Amino acid sequence: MSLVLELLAWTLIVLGSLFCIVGGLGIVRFPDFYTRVHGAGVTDSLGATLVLSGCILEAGFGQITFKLLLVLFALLITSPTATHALVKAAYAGGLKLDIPRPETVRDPDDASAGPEVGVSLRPGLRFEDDHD
Amino acid sequence: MFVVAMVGIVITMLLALSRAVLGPSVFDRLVAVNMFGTKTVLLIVVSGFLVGRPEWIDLALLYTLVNFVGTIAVCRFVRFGNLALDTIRRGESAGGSEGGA
Amino acid sequence: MTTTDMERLEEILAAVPVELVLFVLLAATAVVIARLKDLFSAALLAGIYSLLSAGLFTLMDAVDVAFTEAAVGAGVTTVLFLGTLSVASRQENQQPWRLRPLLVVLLTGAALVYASFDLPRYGDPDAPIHHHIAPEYIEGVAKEIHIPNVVTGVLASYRGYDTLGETVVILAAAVGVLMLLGWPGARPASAWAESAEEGVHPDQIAGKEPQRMREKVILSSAGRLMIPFILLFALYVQFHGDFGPGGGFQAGVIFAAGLVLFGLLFGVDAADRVLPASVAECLIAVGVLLFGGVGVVNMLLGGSFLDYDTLSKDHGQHYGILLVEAGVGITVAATMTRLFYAFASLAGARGGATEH
Amino acid sequence: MGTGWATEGLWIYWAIIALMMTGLYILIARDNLVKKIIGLNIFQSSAILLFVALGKVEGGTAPILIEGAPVEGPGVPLYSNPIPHVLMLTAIVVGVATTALALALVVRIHRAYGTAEEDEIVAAELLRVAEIERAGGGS
Repeated sequence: MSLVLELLAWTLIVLGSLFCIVGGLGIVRFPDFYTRVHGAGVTDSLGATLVLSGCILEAGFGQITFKLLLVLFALLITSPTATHALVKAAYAGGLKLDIPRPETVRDPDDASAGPEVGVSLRPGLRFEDDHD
Repeated sequence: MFVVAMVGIVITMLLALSRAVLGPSVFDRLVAVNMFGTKTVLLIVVSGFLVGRPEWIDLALLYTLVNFVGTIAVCRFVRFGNLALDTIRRGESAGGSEGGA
Repeated sequence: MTTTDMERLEEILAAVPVELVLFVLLAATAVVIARLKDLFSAALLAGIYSLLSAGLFTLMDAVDVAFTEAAVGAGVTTVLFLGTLSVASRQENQQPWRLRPLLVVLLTGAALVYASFDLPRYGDPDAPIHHHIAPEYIEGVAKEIHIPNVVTGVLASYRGYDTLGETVVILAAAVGVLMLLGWPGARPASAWAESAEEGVHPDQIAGKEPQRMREKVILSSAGRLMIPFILLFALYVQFHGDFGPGGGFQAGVIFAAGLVLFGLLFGVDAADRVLPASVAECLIAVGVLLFGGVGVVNMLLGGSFLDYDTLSKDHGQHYGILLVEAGVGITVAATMTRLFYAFASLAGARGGATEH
Repeated sequence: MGTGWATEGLWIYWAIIALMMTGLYILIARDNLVKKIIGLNIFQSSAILLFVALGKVEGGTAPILIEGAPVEGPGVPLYSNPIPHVLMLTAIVVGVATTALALALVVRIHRAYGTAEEDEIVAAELLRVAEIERAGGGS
């Protein structure tokens, strides 16, 4: 039984750290703010939850588990809220979605568009009503 | 296993920090700072287990809470340019959109 | 080599590279802060700097210090800087490259590195600092004060005079800030009323229905959930400080962080109704008085100043530390809250432009 | 030993000195007063780091007595030195209070001069003195 728990804790913690790194890569590699938020979201919710769950399994039943659950609870409320507030602030602050440059991304299916036309994302994503 | 988690977390911190340094917009930095806070929480939890004194998870809890307060303050500042009023002054943009460095 | 030795070796091997990595991150952050022209971003990175150094404190076994740094660095300090930036310019001026400061810094650094060769090696158990009073304190806290947290014991009992002095310094700093920013001008409610008329909501410029901060559903619900949690946690830290990391200083800052969050989400005027600025001002002094009062009571009971053993035969130290920490907590919480009011209301008082 | 490299564990002080000097550089080289205060904060926290690093005992643990462990004689757990922790803990909170005081001064300076850049303040002050001298005619 304890071996199973140990293995499970191992898996969760390693998986969690993996998700952290993946999200970290995301925040560095994604092209613009709104996509980077996605990477940050992965580490903040999935990565952190998995690592903390692994620690909970490792700690066994007791005060530490209770505190870890509190941390988990607080994290699960605060970090999505913070991300939400950030994106709202960025949207309201007039941060534009950075459309990929024509020379870097091309639509492979749309040959008729010619070499200079890039992929246009959904027009709804682009907003012009900022006050700047 | 906690060493593995530690390494993973530190690498993530490195990545988040590089985004906070690179920017380019204030919001990119903000997301990185927020993420950095969460990673610090994990680092403290894991290092508590690593040195065999997991009692100080209080510290991780504190981080979670204070990080939230800081992020809300910054979001409010970005939106309104101040901390007390729900208005910005006429002729100014609250603007967090200009980049740094 | 026994198993415990092996384990200990593993711990050290595991801990040292992390410290190095954190130091590299710290240095990178510091250099970037030095280079940034945008002060807002610099303040954000200063938050990261604080988080990193708190992580280092934890690795260096200074849990109580990390606790304080965490409570202070990411929350209150950021808020103070943001309050200042709401009136001062957010951009730093371009300035020419200067050689002299760099030379001064390099010379000082070289001198310090030279001096560092005389320091005991990092973690050396034979360093003189570990053999003078520290063992007596650790043993004494266990035998005379009977609480597990040595830091709290030393802070509140053995070095009680020192701590009283620090509390008075906080009081003095608070008085100084209030005198500089002006008592009536720094009142949140009046600032709100004055500038609400001349200001304009960002949504109105964009031609939308203005939405106030407190009307943002997700934020205010999360806030409603978290604020009681933060305040409760502050009380836990206050009263659990004898047994684990924590104490009056940390608890005070956390309590203030809860009120700051309330003020940020529901308006400083609302926070001012919860804890009026005038009450906070009184509480700053009340905390110091409580601390000093315990000392005076000790003297009246026939002991010397801050000699808690006079309070009760068996639990004197417990009662004394409890009261003294409560005093510290009250002063710190009230000071931080009042400072938040003063700095957050700066934007409202801005209408007055310059004084000259 | 883990700390055996880099001149037997002195690197940590050098790292702290590097941080300290970065803070000092910001403090003396930059004109903007808010930036100076940020530099001062960096300087302060590196000083705190130095103290805490001096208090660390290798293989020791945080100075919170472990339940059930003996407090004297053989078998006492090795604790890190609590004294630097006590001193630095209060220094941090006092540091915030003094940061607030410094920022309040910056706010007042900004109100008086309309700027928080040192060179501009000095220029404005020189101009003011010159005007007074011209108006007063040498009195």
